[in-house]
Amino acid sequence: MTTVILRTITRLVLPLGFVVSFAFFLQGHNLPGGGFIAGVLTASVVALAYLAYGLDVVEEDVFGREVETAVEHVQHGVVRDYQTLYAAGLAVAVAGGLAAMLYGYLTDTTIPFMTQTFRYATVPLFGHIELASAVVFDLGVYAVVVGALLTIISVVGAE
Amino acid sequence: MATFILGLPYDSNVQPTPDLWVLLALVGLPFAAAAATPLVARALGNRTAYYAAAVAAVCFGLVVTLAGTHGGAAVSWVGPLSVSLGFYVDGLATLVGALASGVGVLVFLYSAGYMRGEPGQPKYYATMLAFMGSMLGVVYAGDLVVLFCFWELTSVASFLLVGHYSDRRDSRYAARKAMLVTVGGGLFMLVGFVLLASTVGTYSLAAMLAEPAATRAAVERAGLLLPILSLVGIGAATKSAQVPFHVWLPDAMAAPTPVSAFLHSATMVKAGVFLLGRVRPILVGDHWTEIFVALGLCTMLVAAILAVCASELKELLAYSTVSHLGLIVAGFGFTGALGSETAVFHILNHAAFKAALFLVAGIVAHEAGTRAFDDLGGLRHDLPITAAVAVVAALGMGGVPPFNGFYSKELLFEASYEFAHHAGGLAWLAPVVAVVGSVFTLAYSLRFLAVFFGERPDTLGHVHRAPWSMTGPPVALAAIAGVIGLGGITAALGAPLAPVESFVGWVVGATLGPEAAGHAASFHYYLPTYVSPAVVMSALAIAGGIVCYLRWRTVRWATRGLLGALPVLRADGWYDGFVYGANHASTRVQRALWTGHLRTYAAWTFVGAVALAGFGYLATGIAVPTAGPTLGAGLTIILAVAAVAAVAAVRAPSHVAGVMALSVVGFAVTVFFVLASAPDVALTQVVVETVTFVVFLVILDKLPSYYGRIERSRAARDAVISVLVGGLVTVTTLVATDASPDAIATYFVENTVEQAGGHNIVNVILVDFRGLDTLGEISVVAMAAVTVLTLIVMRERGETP
Amino acid sequence: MTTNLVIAPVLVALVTAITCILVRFAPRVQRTCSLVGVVAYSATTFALLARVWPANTLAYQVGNWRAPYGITLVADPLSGFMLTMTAVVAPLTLVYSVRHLKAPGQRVSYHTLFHFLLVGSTGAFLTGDLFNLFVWFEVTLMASYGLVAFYSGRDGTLAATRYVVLNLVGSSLMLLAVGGLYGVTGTLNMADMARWLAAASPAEATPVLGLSLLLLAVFGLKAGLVPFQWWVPSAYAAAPAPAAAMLAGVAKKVGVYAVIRVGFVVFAAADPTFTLGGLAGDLLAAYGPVLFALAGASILVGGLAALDRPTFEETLAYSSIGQVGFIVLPLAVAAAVPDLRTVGVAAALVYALNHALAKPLLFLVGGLVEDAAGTTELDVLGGLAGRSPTLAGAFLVGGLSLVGIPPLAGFFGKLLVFRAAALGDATVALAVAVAGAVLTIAYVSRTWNRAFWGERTDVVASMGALDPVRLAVVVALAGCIVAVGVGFGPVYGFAEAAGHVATGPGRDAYVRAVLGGGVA
Amino acid sequence: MSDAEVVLALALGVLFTAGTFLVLRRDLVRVVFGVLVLSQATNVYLVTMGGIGGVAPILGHGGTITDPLVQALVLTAVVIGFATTALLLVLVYRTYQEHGSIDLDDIQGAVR
Repeated sequence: MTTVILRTITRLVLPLGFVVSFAFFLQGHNLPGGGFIAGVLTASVVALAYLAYGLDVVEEDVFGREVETAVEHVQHGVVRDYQTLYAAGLAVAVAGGLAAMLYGYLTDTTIPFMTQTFRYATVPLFGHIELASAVVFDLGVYAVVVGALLTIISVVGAE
Repeated sequence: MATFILGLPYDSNVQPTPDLWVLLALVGLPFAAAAATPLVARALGNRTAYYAAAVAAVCFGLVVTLAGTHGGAAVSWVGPLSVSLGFYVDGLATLVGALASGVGVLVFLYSAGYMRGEPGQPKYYATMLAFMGSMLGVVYAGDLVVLFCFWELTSVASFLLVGHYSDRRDSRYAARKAMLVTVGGGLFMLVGFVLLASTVGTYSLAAMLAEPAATRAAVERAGLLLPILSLVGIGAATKSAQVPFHVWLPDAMAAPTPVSAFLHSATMVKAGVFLLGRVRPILVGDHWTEIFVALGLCTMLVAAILAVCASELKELLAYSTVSHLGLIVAGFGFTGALGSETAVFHILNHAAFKAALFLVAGIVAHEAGTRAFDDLGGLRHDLPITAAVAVVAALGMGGVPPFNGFYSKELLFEASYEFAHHAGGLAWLAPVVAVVGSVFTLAYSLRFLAVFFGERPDTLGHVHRAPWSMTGPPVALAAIAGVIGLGGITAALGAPLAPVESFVGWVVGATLGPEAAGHAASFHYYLPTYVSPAVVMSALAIAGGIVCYLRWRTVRWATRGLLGALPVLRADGWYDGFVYGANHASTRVQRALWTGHLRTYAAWTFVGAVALAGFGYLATGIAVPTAGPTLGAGLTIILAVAAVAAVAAVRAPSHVAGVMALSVVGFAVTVFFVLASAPDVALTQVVVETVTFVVFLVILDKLPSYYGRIERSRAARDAVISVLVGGLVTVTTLVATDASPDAIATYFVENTVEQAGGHNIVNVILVDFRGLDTLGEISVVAMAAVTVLTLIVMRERGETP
Repeated sequence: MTTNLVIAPVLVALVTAITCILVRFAPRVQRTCSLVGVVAYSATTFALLARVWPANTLAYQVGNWRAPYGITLVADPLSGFMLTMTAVVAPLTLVYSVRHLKAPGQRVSYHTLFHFLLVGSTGAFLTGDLFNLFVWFEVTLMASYGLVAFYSGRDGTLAATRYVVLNLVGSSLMLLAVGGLYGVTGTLNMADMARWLAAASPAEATPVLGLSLLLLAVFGLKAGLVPFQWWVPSAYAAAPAPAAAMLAGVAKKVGVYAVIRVGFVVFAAADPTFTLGGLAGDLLAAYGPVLFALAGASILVGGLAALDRPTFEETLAYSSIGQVGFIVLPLAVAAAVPDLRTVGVAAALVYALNHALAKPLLFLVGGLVEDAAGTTELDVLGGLAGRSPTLAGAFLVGGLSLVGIPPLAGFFGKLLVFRAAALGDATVALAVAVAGAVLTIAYVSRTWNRAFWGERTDVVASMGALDPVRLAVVVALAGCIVAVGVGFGPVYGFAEAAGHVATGPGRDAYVRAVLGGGVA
Repeated sequence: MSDAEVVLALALGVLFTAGTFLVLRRDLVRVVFGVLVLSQATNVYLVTMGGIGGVAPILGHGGTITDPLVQALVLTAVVIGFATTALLLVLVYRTYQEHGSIDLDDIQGAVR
């Protein structure tokens, strides 16, 4: 019975959670939020799905894989992808910082690591919006948090 | 050397300065040769000894070429510290350098026979060569650091050589003992050197020796004379096995006999007395005399008694070496030329007769298969040449005229008599002790000789003739000893042995303090033809020695009884006591501190931090500000909630209750952040709290529900520590909130929008102003995941370190 | 003058760490990446060193935000010295690791953690910001947790748990101190804080000493000084041998470095006429007795405890506590006697260099023995010298360097420690140093006697062949120790240049380089 | 900002006292409780280092803005603490698996 309720709630919360975390991510530069909070929210929502359906079910139904132990999760299962996710997040964060340096080399100036910039652009429908390079970094933060948290939760959950 | 062979008087003004390259070659060659030894040994096998002997011979040649020179030569090493790779040549260096290389040649030749067929020869010869290089380095060092360098290397070489038979427990014990005593003593010496150098402003020994009076004055001004004297003295005493550091030398006899002959009689142990001679011009004075005369004579007597008690050849020789080193130390201790003459001449004499005797002992042990006195006797028939060598050398050791040891001992008597005559009072003990020591010396010398005479025990099997490679070197040494002895007779007849006198005079000149500098180069020795106090003392010593030998059993019974009553004389106790005591203390300290309980460790960490910070606050005498409450009601209430919940967590009867209490703390803290206008922090706090507690509950589910009952005494102790920490935090908060600096924060408020294009300043700081912090932070998050994975994956592997 | 070279070592290590996760399913590629990465790390470090040598201070404003608002990285001789040390030890240790650890362990995390350890220590050596220092500490620690817990067995889990708990306490204390310092001085930038202190009135600056000493306690925890030394033995014994080598050789030095950088560069800047309650001299003078107590206790406790340990690596771990005491002892003298600041810091650095070379060497020797013989129990070892003279020779070099036998690196370490104490008339410090040195002789000779000499035991007799690559690494470290000692002239010049940051003019140069002519 | 915050200081004192007392327990779970309390208290402390009483540091809302820097620092500290705590929890679990107990007095490693 509890499972049914939980699954129902999960179905409701899952999309909502993604939307909220997306909003938090986007507004971070101007309002409370940012990559970290968005990341934790996303991870929590997915964790909720695990709680409702179980890790193995997610593996089987969503990814069509057969995994049992924690180690198998690490090697073949979704944890493998989470690991890639946080590594990629780190890579994005560093790459964003390196881009400035690279731009410096191309233009023959010295621009330090992680120098950010921003532009205001006018986009149809949205009007006057701001494009900040720091968002790339924040995206990296988001990916790291989601990947790392889900890794830990999956591993603990699989025990 | 040509100067001495021609018998010309020494004159420092005409001496050229030494060539740096020759010195570098002299010191470097043995090390290079040592490095090449493994390869050479592969080609030469048992004949490696001749290679080593050749190297030593080349070194001896270089020593001879340097003998006509005087002064320093240096190349910069560590400029800012005024440390240079400096060398210094004078008489003393030449004497001990000639011993190191000359005895080296003979010992290597002897090794050809002694070590034949033994395993580990490459290691043996390499270490011996390295030792010779180190010894030459010590001798020719013109810089305190260089001297110390080679000094410690001789100790290391000695460690490796004493432990040559590393399978044997006694060898390992002896090696470690030698290392602990000599290297440990070296450290004291280093401190002395550092003090000396800091006072004088340079590590250059050559510079100090060029101006001994000024150096000494500087040291005295700094009030460091006695400390430096004592520290350097400890270095010398440990190396030269002076009482009470003589414990290591007898045990070091576990080394192969050539090692004993080379390191532990002729050279390494001479490094200590060499050092005294080296610094004597700078440091000699009243303190000097008190310390070293007492030390030397005490050692001479104690070790002579111990030698009488010895039951085998090498043990006897070891104690005898200690005793003679004591004689040399005492000689250097006396102020003035006479003391120096005693010491220098005895260094030479002792090297000749003692190395010869060790080699004799080696031959006996090698050919007869035993070194115990009780099993030996009448060997003159089996080993006639060896017996002849033993006679010359042992009588020299015993101080019987006209053998070489007699003359230096005569000088000691003369010096001690003059000293006593001059100082009076307790100083009269000096000649008395010298004579008593000499009595025992002659007694044990005769006992050593007895091995070759008298009845041949039946138990003794067939004794081989030793090969020439083994008899040759002691014969050479005995010949030198013999010639020096004969020189005394010819001198009495008006034809002194000029080269020896001139050479010794040169050496003595190098060890004189500024006040006695005029005496240089006028050294003479001869068989006395008239009665003087020294002659009377000699006569007493010889008569006493003969009587003692004739009453050997009684004497030995008495000395052994004395030793039984005063085991402190052997002094092994302090060393073993130190080692076992330290081991014991080690275990106790480790057990007492590392209890294995995390709370002990945490308690100390807390207490340490509180102590440090508290000390800081007290030292500056901060006034703890106590303004009235400024927080609004909301914040006050929410803080109270947090505090109460935290206390509830402490008192929680179960884990789950604890988690609930903690979540209240977390909730209160969140509200606090909201009220304190920190929306980002509050949001983060909420999500982090939630996830943490979910994980916590999942984990708790797998753990046993343990409700620790807290002992009253422990609770009280922990409460005290906790309150201390809480107090520290309270004080810190008060002083930190009391200040109102111009914080850099205003910059962010003013510049965020224009410069970084964001309105949420906190987020802009995180991703832009202080993005590097965030990069580190996400690295930590990623690593946490990596580590959690490691914990799980590696568990499955069951891999142990 | 800005050059991206300043941050390059951090980035190289970071990129390598990330790459090692991404390519983890291709072990061969991963190994290659890791090795190439560490070589690149050393190359960039040496390139940076060339720019810093002999006395340059390069400030690097990350994100192009001028100090004190952004985070500043600073490369000067002091950080250069620590980085060079790391750049020598890290590649050798990694080469050793590749042969030492089994393939799955390497794949799952070892390389990543190794490079993150480099990221953390390098960041800590370079940063000019107090809170950023906290972050790099945490990076270093997190990597260390992973390495200590690596084998995930009985010892690893317990050691890591203790290590984590103690360091979480440490982190709280550090934030307490850093936050307090921000509250009092209004800045986090070290140069800016030094500037503030130089201008502050005694009344304003009074809380700084307590806060700075709280910080010192945290640094003491990282460095493993008594009474914060508890985690050391079990952590080092549980970690894989090459990881222990890195922890003892590099990570521990981060704590010592922080004492020098924060204590001598920042807090010593306070007005010298500032008189404390009972103590004369500047703010740093109060560090004198404190550092002396910590160092002296470490030397004695560590040295004594190391004396009778049953295994090779336990002896080394306890010895580490004592050796760090030797590093800190001259700092105590330097703190107490303003004239000796350069001398004392230089002495500490030289000793740190010695320990950074000798201790990894010894841990790696232990690892080889463990791997070949299956144990490092001194009771069941014996006759190793006959089994492998090369290994024995390398151990002897490392051990004798710890003892302080010339002409090895350790000799100059001891000489300078003695010298600093002698110049400072610190008789008790001299006595403690000598006592500690005697204890060092005792435990080194004991280990040698029991493991390398003696009859060859069954365990040793049945030992497999020693891996030539790992043996070569050990020999290379021994070579470094000899080279540092024989060619000590330039090494000391470097250490002295690094020590200059602790003096007035040196500090001014640092502040100027960071803040650019005193604007702020 | 220039007045010492007595109430805050006392509350933090209590929180640290409680946290310390918990860290000194033999029950590993309580030790984790203690560490958590300490880090919560540290975060509260850190936020107040910039002073209390301004408006949230989001521009465009007017008023005196409270110190944003300390909030950024706290965020970093919270995340790092969070990651470390997560690891610690898994370590506690693994320690229990290896040693069969969470009573620190029972658990003994090879090296103490």
